[in-house]
Amino acid sequence: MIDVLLFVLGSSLMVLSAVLSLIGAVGFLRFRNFFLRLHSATVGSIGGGVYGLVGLALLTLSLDVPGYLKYYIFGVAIVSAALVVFASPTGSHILSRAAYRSGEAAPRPLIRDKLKEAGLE
Amino acid sequence: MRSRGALEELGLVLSILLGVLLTYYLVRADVVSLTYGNIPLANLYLRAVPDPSSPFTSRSPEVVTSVIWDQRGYDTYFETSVLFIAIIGVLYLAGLGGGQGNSSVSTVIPRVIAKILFPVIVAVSVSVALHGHLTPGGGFQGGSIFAVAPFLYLLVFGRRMLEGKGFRANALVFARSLAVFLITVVGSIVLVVGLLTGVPAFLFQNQPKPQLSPIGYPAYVVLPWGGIFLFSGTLMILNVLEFTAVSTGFTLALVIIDTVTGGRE
Amino acid sequence: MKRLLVVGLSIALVYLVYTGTLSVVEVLIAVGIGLALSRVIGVDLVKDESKLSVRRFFEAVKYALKYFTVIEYLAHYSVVKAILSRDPGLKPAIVEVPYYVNSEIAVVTIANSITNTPGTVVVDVDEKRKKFYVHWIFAEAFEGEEARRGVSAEFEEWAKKIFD
Amino acid sequence: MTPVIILLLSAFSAVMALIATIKIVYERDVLKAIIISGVESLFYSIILASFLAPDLLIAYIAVGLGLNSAILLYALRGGERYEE
Amino acid sequence: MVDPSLLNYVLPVVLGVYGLAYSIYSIVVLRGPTVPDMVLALDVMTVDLIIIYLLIALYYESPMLAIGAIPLASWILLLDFVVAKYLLEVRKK
Amino acid sequence: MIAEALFYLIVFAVGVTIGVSIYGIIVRPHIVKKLVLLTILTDAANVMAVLFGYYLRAISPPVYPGGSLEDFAFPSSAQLREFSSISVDPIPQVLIVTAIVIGLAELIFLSLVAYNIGVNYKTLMINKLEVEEE
Repeated sequence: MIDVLLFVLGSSLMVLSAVLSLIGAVGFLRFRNFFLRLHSATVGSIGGGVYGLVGLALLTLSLDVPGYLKYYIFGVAIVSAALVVFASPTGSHILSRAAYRSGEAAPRPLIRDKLKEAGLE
Repeated sequence: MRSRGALEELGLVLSILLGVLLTYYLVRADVVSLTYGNIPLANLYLRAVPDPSSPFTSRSPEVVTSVIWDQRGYDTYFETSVLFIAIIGVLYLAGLGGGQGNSSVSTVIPRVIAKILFPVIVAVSVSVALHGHLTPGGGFQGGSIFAVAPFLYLLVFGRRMLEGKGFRANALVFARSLAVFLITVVGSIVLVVGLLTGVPAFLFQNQPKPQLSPIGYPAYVVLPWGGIFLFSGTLMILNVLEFTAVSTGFTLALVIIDTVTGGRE
Repeated sequence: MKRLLVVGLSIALVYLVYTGTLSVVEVLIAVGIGLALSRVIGVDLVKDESKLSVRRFFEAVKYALKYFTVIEYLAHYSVVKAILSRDPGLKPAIVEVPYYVNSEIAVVTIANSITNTPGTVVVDVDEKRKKFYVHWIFAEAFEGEEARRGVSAEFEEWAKKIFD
Repeated sequence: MTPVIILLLSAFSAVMALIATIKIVYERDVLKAIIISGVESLFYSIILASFLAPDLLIAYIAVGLGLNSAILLYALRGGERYEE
Repeated sequence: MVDPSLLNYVLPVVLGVYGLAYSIYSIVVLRGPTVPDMVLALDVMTVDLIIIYLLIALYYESPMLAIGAIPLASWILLLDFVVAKYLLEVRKK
Repeated sequence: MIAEALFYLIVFAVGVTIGVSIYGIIVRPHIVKKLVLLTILTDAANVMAVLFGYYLRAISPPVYPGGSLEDFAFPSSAQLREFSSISVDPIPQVLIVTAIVIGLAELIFLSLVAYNIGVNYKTLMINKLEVEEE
């Protein structure tokens, strides 16, 4: 019984997450500026990545396959979900900082810029 | 995009034509084919390498790594030497010295995250290298994964921190040379023993060969608490040595390149 | 000593998960590698040994559960609505958010929590004056306590409980 | 039997790799060319995964995505970024 | 225990949608007007690629194909760091 | 049928990639771009060699799968025959691992050479180099 529950939960998480990943991709096409795209990238990597990995782990745990395959994919999915949670925001942060400071991509539609007012260069 | 001359257009067309011809002959001569199975040579390797009763066995389920270190061991040794010589060349071109230690991408966030990621990468790379004879991977793959960890520290903290952790240039050169030397020793020790005792043996020989040579490395040890520990003769030893050589070599190359290109103002 | 064991065993756990087997030799190798690595860089990871306690660990688990269900759901909902609607109604601004925690890892926890919720991204950190500069897509306030209430107040509460 | 959807994914990746190569040849900004070559190694790594070569896959993600791009970017510091 | 043949209903759908997202991201990478855009799309593409690896491994029922997932996840940020370093330091000259 | 068409499409795309990257190496003047295209040429050739070893019935990588360590150490002959009928060809993969190592070594060396050219001659373009030397 609990297996069926896990299977349904895992597969619905995966489908939800795949749709979120698609929405993130659409956001990339719709937003016109790098600093706006950062947010849709977060949708793509957290909503589309971490939830999908957790769902995949739950789904694998419920299957009737040999143990080494099951627990291996479960462990790999959980550990890589944790790594994505640590690594992906750091990458976004350091990239946006470099883009702002080097002037490679200017945050054009902006109603107020406290960073410029602070004069932190 | 600037306008292209007629000659360049012709060149592009010719190169695409080259690709098309290549594909056509590969498909025509059945080099790439979906319907046939493996060629006999592939079947020979796939059946003989994991099979303990075969004369060409290496007692390892991983066909790729065992072909690399057993059946073509001599070749792989020289390929490692090519990497060694390339890094010596880099050292010669660079001339160590100069270069300031600090880094520009370092706020508090990458500093902490790099510290968290470093042990994960090292653990993964050691696992890849140690199980090269059981699962996909091996010395080279593990070494190139390992090189990412010091590179991360190099990017975030600069060269000083890396030197504080023990990754000094002299130590790296020493470890690398020692590993390459030990690969030679491991490869030739069976030959030396054979010469001394008067039985025939080969360079980079792993398991004993039934009609040709009666000596060789053992394939596994029986553990005192039951069960066996399979290390497939030379395969695991050579993987560990290659892991040392490649990881220190890449770290050295990255440190040198960072020093040379970062030191100029 | 406690630091050595905790860091070493967690590295050994990662090693065992990646290897995928659980024989005696593997466990021995894993513990050996974990202890050796934790001797080299354990000092970097855990500065203050007295903070390693079970209570803080359970607080972290509680925070992770709440973060990945409630907070992420709300943030994703607003950004997905903005992506899919015809007129997004964005008010992007870079706002100044102060923080009041001391340890490095607490700062990083807050910053990564901010970046991981869609809608807010930490662009820069001023470590001397203790300020985050956050690109906020639905900006309501620009500085001081109001901005902090909108962006990071809850994360900071949890980070204080877990790491400070 | 290999599922068709995996082959479809690999075929898409191969075609995108071809397009990326053509774009690299006509790209003026060499920094962009290096990043596109990183993407290209991602495309090829998906082909390697679906054609059952895990040994190469693991060497490839380390070398192609991590080290190659980094080394080329270091080399680019010696001179100008744009190609005339 | 759930019968693995049920996967035949779930996996093609998930793999298809992820493949679609992956293809849109790859088009964005090739098109993206500025350098940071391209690197950002590459990051998200990498996350998608991790899931696709695991799904392929589940499809073939061979754990060896999942071996690339953790290394790939642990240097999503490497290219970001390198490009950021280049942008910040070359501008200074 | 669909599978075969897709497979030949992959072979065609990789083959044309080889041709285009050779064209780029010859025509483009920037040294670093030449190096980028050189890595792409290597990658495409490697992938092409992996395609040689593939066939449609293959579902296993060239690693003998076993549940426990005893299975790894002592496989029977019948199991091996079955394994060799579902595994892909290992020989191209063996050759490619060697090729990747040598390619990386050569890239490290050449990139430092390119950097030194850029520092000493103040440019990385081949055509401007020739003008300066006259």
